[in-house]
Amino acid sequence: MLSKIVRTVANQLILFILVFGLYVIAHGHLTPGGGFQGGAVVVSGVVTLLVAFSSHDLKKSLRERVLTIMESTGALIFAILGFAGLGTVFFYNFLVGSPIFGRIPPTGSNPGDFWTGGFIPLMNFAVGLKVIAGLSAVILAIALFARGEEMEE
Amino acid sequence: MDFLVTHAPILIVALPLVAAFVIPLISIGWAGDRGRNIFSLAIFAFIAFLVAILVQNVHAVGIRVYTFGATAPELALPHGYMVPVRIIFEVDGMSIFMGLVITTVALASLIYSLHFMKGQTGQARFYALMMLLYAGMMGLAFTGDMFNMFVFLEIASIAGAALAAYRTNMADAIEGGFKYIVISAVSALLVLFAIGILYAQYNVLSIAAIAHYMQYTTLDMIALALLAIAFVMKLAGVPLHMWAPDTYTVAPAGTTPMILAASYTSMYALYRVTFTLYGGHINTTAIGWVVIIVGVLSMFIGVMMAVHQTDIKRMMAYHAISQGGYMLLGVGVGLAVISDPVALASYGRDAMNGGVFHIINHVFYKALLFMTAEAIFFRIGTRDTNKMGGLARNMKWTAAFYVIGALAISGIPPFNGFASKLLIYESVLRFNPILSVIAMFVSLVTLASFAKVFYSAFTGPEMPAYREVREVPKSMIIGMSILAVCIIFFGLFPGLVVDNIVAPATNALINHTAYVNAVMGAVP
Amino acid sequence: MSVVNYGYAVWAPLVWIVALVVIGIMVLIWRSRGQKSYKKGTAQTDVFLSGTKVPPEEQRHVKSENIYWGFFESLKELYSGMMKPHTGIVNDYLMWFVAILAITVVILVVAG
Amino acid sequence: MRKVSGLILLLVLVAFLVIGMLLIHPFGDPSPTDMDDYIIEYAQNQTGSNSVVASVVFDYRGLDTLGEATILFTAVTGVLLLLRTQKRKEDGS
Amino acid sequence: MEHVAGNFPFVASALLIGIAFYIILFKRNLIKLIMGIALMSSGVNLFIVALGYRTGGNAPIYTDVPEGPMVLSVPQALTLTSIVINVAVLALMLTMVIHTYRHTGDIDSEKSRKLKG
Repeated sequence: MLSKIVRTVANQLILFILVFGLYVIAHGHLTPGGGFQGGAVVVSGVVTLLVAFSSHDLKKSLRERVLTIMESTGALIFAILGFAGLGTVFFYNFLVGSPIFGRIPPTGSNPGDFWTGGFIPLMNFAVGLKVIAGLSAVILAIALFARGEEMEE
Repeated sequence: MDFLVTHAPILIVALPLVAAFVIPLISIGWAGDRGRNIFSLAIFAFIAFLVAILVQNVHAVGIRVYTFGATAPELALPHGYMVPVRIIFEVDGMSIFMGLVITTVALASLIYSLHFMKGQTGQARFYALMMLLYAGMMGLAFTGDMFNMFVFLEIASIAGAALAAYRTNMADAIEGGFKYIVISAVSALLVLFAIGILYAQYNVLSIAAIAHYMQYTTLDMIALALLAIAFVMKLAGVPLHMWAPDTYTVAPAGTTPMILAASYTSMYALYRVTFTLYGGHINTTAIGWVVIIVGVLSMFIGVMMAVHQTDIKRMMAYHAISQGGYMLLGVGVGLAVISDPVALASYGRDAMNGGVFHIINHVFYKALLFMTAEAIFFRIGTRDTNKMGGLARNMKWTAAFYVIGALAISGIPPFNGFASKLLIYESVLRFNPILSVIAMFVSLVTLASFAKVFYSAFTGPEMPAYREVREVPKSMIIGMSILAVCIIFFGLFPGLVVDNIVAPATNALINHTAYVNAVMGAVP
Repeated sequence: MSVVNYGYAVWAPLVWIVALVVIGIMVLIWRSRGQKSYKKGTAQTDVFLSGTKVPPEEQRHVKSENIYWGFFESLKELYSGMMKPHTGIVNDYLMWFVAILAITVVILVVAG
Repeated sequence: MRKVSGLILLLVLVAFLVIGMLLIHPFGDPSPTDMDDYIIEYAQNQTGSNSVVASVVFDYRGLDTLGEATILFTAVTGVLLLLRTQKRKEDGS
Repeated sequence: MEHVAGNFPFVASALLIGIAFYIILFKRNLIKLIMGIALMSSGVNLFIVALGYRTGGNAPIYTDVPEGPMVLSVPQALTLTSIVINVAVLALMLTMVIHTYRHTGDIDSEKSRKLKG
């Protein structure tokens, strides 16, 4: 539990960190970045909260059960997107040419179109969800264990 | 059915992953413990069925190539292009042999764990990690891509370390897990470094493509040293064996056989690198002698250390090292004479048969022995053989399984250990009699040390402290009896096993060009 | 199918088991024709430790660290030398790793 | 003694590694580059993604990324397993 | 051997790995051991990502890319994968070190040792 200034600034800052992380996740198929990077950015926001407030306060809002469900869901979406290509081959990019995310950008340098990339944006979202849940669970668990407490179910 | 045959290689690897992702959900959700156990067993039964299908298919049609994300599974090379771009699974005789070993042991371990884990905390994550460990080993056995091999190696290492440190209330358990993860991380990083060196020269990552373009420059020599020593570290060959007793000793029962199988999967990776990746380039006689020396050192030092131990699981872990030496000895003899067709036909192939056949035998009986040791620990709460005595009065099944395993590991006919050891003795005798004599002496000391533990733990007067000891629960007995039946069957019908399972694996190792041509066949 | 053939050796477990059973039956027959004067429960079956008092059963069990005592005693130098590298320190494990790696690189690059 | 011999062998190893590094293709001029040329040329049309790295990570080498996500899952599961609450829950299987 | 100065990044990564090995071998503190492993992983990542550099190359992303060659994309993907893998390994190691300290009150790899021989 740090001083009031730090807590206030962290409260204001977390919103921008979240927005930036979600932007990085969402535009992983157009710009540098992607699921892992954006997820790491969001988790840095979680770490900011962990520093500003104490892990004792944070463990009521981030429960182990919720984080486990989020992480398993993200991993499952990823794996199922791989399985969905089994009509031809595992990991076949079956969404190219389909209405959702199916457009093909013009070859060469172009401004970029969000609805491209086949299943790559969906995989970015799945991986982002998984990384956010997993890394914050690890950090929170270690911080709580160092204080001699345990995560709440 | 046709769908299953086509996609069996990836389903075998991907279904355990999905199961591992699902298990935490269903165990905090509606299902509870019973539902989760049934789910795990069902998934494993289906995977075993798929492995059986794949064994049939591979032995029928030869090497199976599965390209991820291509428009057809066999389309390893893009249209009109000369290098493989996507990740490739390549399943040949050796891979499917390892898959058979791992699947049997994993099934037995899972059934054994059902009662062993009863009432423990963190069961959901325990089963999820067992699934992940199985998936990592199968992926490592099936993959045909160097970097993918590194990824699966890391999966197996992390899951194995977390499982080895499962008993967090014991300090030595944490220490064993920590040593395992440290040596795994360092060796995996060096494997990655070697992969980078190979990629820098040939700009491909598929094993077949690298082997096709291989020129064996100085950089390739350095990469070979990094890969080989990293895998020798992982398979616990002397003098890089010291982590193995610490880790095997503390791991809980169901997981010790799987960590053992993981180290033999690293042995498979070593064979894959030396035989296939560098096949036809290295000086096979020199490398073969290096492998033979490592094998003999492992046999001798491992067994001499094992006789000295008083901790029962630690003794078995040292025996695991010493039995690994037999495999290295057999395959090393085969590698030393692989360039000489006459010697290869007369005894080299038999030596490699023995070395490969010893893997499956050893995994079976050593898993059985670890399970009996953990059954004793489960009942009397100690691993120290000084405190044991007269346990055979109350734990008859465990004693019987221990006797079967002990006779098998010390090469007493008609158990399976004798079948493979006789192959090794006979063929090595013609290569170099001294090595064969050393092997027989090691197997003698093995018998002595197991007789010592049998005397001090099972026979003797009934200890007053252990009057109330009961036999272990059903599922543990079932898990052990699966392995015992396999041991006796392999011992009674060795010819069947050698001809149908082992010989394809040996052929896959010997003629490495088939593995390369399965992908790079169209390339001049 | 239960037979493994090598260059000149053959291993047939079923034949071996049949031979074992036959030999066992012969041994049993031979044993049954032993002397009949042996009786259980009499002084013939008591433990005799050259006159000294016999301890109760629980203390008659030999601990496992005392088995093969002479073997370890005669090989004391070997074991003291072999225990020396087995320090349970993880740094030493990795030092062995680096040493073997360096030697292998030298062998492969210089000699090979 | 132990330190000295270890240091010498480590220096030998590093020396060989450095010599090997000097034998690699010159920095900034990789060759051959067949696989990467193919990917850079066809990634846009085959996967429809502007970012070639994203198409490599999720399409061409998608299994690596699945394994990578699996490794993260494994590590999180392992950490939460090791830091679990030691209170026994009594619902046996 | 002809382009000594040009290959400086590769040599630097090799030296990083050497320094990491020195830390791993001679520092008995487990936290320092883990730092050494992290340093080695960064050395390997630097090596792999440096393999794919082309002189004057752009990032391999077609969104408003200027004219010119593109750096190789596969090494960047491999580096991304290996970074995440190393994060996972380090998390598990640190957890085990915390447990070791709880049990033995020491993080010296010799004083906190229970298993030997």
